[in-house]
Amino acid sequence: MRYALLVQGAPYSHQAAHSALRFASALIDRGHRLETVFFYHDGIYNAQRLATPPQDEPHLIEAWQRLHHEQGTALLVCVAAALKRGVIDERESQRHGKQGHSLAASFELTGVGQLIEAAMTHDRLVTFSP
Amino acid sequence: MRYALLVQGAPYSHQAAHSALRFASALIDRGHRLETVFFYHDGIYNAQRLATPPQDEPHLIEAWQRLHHEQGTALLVCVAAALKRGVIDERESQRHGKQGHSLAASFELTGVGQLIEAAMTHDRLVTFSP
Amino acid sequence: MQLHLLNRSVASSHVYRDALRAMSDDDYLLLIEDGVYGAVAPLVEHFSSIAGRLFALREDLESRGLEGRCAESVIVVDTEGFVQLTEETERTVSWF
Amino acid sequence: MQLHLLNRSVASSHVYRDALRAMSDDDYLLLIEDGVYGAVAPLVEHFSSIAGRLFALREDLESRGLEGRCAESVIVVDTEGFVQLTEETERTVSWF
Amino acid sequence: MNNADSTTALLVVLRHAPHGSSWLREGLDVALVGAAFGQTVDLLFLGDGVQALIKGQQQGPLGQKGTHPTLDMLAMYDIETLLVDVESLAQRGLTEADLQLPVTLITASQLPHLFAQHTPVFNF
Amino acid sequence: MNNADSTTALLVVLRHAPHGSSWLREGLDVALVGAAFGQTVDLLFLGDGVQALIKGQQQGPLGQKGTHPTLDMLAMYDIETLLVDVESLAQRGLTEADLQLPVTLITASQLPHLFAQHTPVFNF
Repeated sequence: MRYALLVQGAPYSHQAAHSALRFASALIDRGHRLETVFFYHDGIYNAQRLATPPQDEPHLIEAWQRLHHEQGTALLVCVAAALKRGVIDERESQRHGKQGHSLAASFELTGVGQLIEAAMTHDRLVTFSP
Repeated sequence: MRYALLVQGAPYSHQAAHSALRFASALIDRGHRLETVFFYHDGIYNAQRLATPPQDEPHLIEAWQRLHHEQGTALLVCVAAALKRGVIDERESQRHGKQGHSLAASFELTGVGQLIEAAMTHDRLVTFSP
Repeated sequence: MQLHLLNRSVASSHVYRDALRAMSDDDYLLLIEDGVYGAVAPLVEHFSSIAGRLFALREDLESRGLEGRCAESVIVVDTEGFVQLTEETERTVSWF
Repeated sequence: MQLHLLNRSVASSHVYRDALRAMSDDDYLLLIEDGVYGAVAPLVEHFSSIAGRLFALREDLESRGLEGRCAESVIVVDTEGFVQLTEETERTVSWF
Repeated sequence: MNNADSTTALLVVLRHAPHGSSWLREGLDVALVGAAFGQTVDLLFLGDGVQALIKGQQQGPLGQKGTHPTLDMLAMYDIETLLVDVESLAQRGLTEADLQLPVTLITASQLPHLFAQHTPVFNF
Repeated sequence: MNNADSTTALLVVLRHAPHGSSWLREGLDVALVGAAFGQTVDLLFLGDGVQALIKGQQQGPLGQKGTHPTLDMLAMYDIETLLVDVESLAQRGLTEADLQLPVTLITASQLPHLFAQHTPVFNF
């Protein structure tokens, strides 16, 4: 089946990202496809480029990026939720006259419409919240 | 009296930062000094350099910076809480082999010891949490 | 003498119980943010044990459309009054 | 038929009540994260109305030291079993 | 309705109060965008979410935007079904007369059916 | 005690369970740093916080660190007063025998005094 996940918790603050990543791995092991992860609310902090966790803790941002590279999972970040929270890409940064960017590679800013579409077109949508 | 605030909520996600800023303004109006604001837990996201709120919403990061400029308030960000959440300054960025920084001007990374000291040396410590 | 702050609605979070259990007989409780929903009947009954020492923040009542609904037993203060309460008490404890 | 997920402890949050009220007679409830504290007596009694349809996630029980304390009425599944539950049900609803 | 072809409507459940957090605002955004995409959207106000409908709300401190103006825009987006849980109202001492908009009251026995008949359900 | 001169001790109240959020971890960090700075630190486990003491905890998913190893280090930091609210234990079906470390049980009538005698109080 085709799965989408909705992640709404900040990494390192709540267990939502941990739970979602573990679920992602298990669904892939069962032969399903994880097509889309949508990050909303504080979940957008999962796309924070400069996250520097202690060495003895899992690097959650890199775990998402591995999913993207190995499974082709789209990592979609709600642009409205992300901009006000300061997670922005090079294009938005220039558009707003800022220097530099904070969105990690493999993540893309997109609208809430993509969440609606994911809910409509995937077989399953599972939400992990703080 | 000398006040310190402890802010633990992410801006634009919870009211903690709004409440703290309003409280800050009122205590100054009453003739007190706001010497220190310590950002911990998700409060460290208040120091997110690239925050781009909609034009019709308050710019909370700039409101903190104004306090720093006008009142000399120290804006202290817990380094351990901030690093894992990706809010880092130029020095930490280089030390960890990263490019760029995400800590807003006027904020400084510091240890939890500064919170203990603030609690001991100020007349009042008021906490705003999510 | 301490000022306790509560920012959660009694209708959805149990934390108000721990706040009440931690309070001394002369401590104050100030409802702020979503805590102010507890200043309205019938929810305000959960605070009957601290009558006369229960406060609610005016700005948070107003923004939520509760100013006219606040129970008479609740002492309404604005943010300046909130600062005053922190002056009069030795210490503030936040419950969330 | 739906799978409901609950990640809050019944001891501190009322949200489990709304989850139970929203459930149909054949829906499942899976306790995850801090929700698994509700799989232990006496808190598990709050779920007596859905006996046979109450699940708890093994990994979250284990990490919290609850594996041996989980009530017998609770069906323990690992994350693979969690995925299976999402396969068998039409839709997942998360309560937090 | 925009999308009479669709067999099911999208349900957005709003369970958080205004101002205290951004959950309510972000939930409403999902509803508005869903409607803009041509989906039929029903809103259910449950638990603290019913407080979103209280009359006479204002901006928060520092000009923090409320959600009450957004509620007034729902009809423009063809979001006309505002479902309100009766029990959540009663627990908070509220009646229909206290609410900013006309609503459809939902009793406990209708609640499970609501969740069962909508796809997808977004729970905020 | 490190700081016998100090008239009051610092109280860190831990009210959150392990793993689900970082509150417990970050609260413990404040306690450890306070102790390292020479303050006398008392810990109070209240509400869901008492679950931090349950025996037999492990790492979380993906190697998420628990807080149970930190608890074992408290004595090294001269944090020896672990206060536990009896009512919070009872509500969760726990007794002293279920806990990882020896503790001091606190009854309801002692709770207000605890908060009144410590400065500062950090409530996590």
